[in-house]
Amino acid sequence: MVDAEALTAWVREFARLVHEQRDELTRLDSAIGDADHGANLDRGMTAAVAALDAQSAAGPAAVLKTTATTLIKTVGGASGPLYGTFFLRAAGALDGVPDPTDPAALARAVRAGLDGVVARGKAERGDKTMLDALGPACDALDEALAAGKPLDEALGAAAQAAADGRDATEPLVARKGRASYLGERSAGHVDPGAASATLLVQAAATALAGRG
Amino acid sequence: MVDAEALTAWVREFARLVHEQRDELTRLDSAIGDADHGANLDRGMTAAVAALDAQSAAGPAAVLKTTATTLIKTVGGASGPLYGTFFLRAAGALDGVPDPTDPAALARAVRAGLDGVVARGKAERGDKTMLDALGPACDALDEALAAGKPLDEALGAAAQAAADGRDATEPLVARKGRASYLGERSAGHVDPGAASATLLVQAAATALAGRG
Amino acid sequence: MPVGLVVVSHSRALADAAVELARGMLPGREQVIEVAAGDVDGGLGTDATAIADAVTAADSGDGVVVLMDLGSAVLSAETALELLDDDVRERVVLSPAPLVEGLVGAAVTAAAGADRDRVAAEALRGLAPKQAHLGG
Amino acid sequence: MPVGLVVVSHSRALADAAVELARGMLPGREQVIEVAAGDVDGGLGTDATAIADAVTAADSGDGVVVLMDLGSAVLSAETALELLDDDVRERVVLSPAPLVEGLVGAAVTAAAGADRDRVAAEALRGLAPKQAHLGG
Ligand SMILES: Nc1ncnc2c1ncn2[C@@H]1O[C@H](COP(=O)(O)OP(=O)(O)O)[C@@H](O)[C@H]1O
Ligand SMILES: Nc1ncnc2c1ncn2[C@@H]1O[C@H](COP(=O)(O)OP(=O)(O)O)[C@@H](O)[C@H]1O
Ligand SMILES: [Mg+2]
Ligand SMILES: [Mg+2]
Ligand SMILES: [Mg+2]
Ligand SMILES: [Mg+2]
Repeated sequence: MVDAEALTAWVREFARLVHEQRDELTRLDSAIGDADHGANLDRGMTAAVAALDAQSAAGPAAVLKTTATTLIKTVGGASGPLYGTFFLRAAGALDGVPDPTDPAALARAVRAGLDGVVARGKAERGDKTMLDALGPACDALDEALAAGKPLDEALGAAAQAAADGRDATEPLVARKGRASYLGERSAGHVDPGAASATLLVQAAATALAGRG
Repeated sequence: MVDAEALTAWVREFARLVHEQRDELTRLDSAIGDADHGANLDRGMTAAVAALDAQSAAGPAAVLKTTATTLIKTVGGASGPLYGTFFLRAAGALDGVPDPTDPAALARAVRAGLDGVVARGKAERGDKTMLDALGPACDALDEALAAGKPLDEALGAAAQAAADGRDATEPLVARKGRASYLGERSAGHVDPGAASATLLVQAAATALAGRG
Repeated sequence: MPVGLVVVSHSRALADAAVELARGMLPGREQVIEVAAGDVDGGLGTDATAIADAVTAADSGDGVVVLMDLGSAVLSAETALELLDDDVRERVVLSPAPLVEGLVGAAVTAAAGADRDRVAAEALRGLAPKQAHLGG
Repeated sequence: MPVGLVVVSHSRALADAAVELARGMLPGREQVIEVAAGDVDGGLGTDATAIADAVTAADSGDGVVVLMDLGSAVLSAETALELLDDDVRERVVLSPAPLVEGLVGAAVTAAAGADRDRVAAEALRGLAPKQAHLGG
């Protein structure tokens, strides 16, 4: 059952991974950006966890909404409005749904979040952004659930798809965000947002395991 | 004889008039600009006089060159590079001339200065700028000298032409400089630069009187 | 009531200096120019909730023109619109004008009482004098 | 040697903040960015002699791209060229690009070793990402 507690666990696990990978994310951003992605997202996710801790018992949508508004406020860089919009739209998709704890509802929420990232950032897959990890992850989740796979397995497939998508950003030329200023010189480096988006999906696989 | 001493007297008299009219120039600039023209030009001309005082005996071109570089450095606003270019080009026109003290040489120098203001500011007459006073003044000076008038009389005519040109800026819509941001709303006010340019020509009429 | 302006920048110092420059064009005149700049810690960054607050403060009912520096400032401004009520949101224009040059033109035009579309159009013309002069 | 950049503004605070923003795009990379901003007293204004000095300091032989805010900054920059030697002058481009947005693009491009014309072209493209995103 993907309830508020499960979603909170997901957010916490994402925060933990971001904190652990903070220097690596910043290192990636120093090659093709402004060397702040790890610091940005660690600040944002630490604040999100604190906001959830301070919040009294809330429904699934509220957990994601609090995460969204905290990220929007505290991240500072492009990943703030982008992850913020992801969680905001995901929260919207859970709101008022008869059974928000159903795995299919989670998949729809994640898809709505992805669509939000696209609407906000106007990137396409292949532009060397977080979308290159998030997009394939969403597709893999949907496919696995459609094929009747349990949530655990579906999230595992999504995490693998995210990691593959992240790795595939390395040879790409950035067409969105700061890295796009580098033109051809952005090739040869993994996109920091694709790396953090992979952590987001891995966190779901870990935190939501056994909740399907 | 319009020698270095006479030109120094001209610069001093201009500085005196600017200082006297400082508040009026600023008042004009507050209507259609940023309320600093009097302060800008007073600072610049005070510095120019100080620079001339500090300079040991110099030729006519050097007097104008020192005035130019001091204005360029100290005025701060658009009138700095414009009056700076006026004096720089005027200095250039006197440089190496067989008899720089001849009234015709003065007229050529002033014309070169005017051309410099046009080259720098790319304004045309009627754009509601200092050109609307300086241009007619130059024309009047040339005409009077060509008609065989003495320098005194020619400079008097130039001063009158400048004042008329200044007054005629009132109904105009500004097409150059800060005032142009106001569009139609710039009409109904005298241009501050046309007012200070009139002081420049009046200063010549006063300081060079009896030197022809 | 005149159109309000909001300056969104990664840098608080940049936004404040741009506002000072624009206010120099308005001696003795009033104009609402709100700033939303810097991240929560005062470093380089943008904060959509601060932008939403600035828009709300700048809005007197006749609309708001928002100027942004670049990149995530634009994403944050769009996100800020998502946080605002529908009726406020539809009075807001996010302008792709050059931040500094556009702000000066927008400020002069807004202070003269022009409507939102004219203020936004003037912001977009921000580079025109420079381009005309340099022939670029 | 990379192309040098010069930022000319009425406001020292504005120029310094714009440079800080641009340098944020260059973690660990070097780039010459000189500032000539403010009047002699530190107030709002420009000083052609300071601009000439900044251009001289920024020039390593491969040229300089100068970005200006507006109005008299452009006139002062042109006057500065008049104060420079002919050989330096012909290596200098006065760019009509948007100050902040153009500087960021120019800085990234110059730091990557592009020649003067490419740096100037990138400065001119400064608004492109914002316009593409906002559809302006
Ligand atoms: N328009 C966009 N669409 C999708 N993702 C984007 C976009 N712009 C930037 N990103 C992502 O954001 C990441 C950078 O985030 P961050 O470093 O926190 O922001 P900033 O670039 O403002 O410093 C990039 O690696 C990329 O994945
Ligand atoms: N392009 C130009 N050509 C000729 N004169 C100009 C031009 N731009 C401005 N001026 C003159 O400069 C005057 C303003 O000078 P000042 O107030 O010292 O500069 P700023 O406008 O930079 O504050 C105007 O009144 C106008 O006469
Ligand atoms: Mg970054
Ligand atoms: Mg950043
Ligand atoms: Mg002025
Ligand atoms: Mg001024």
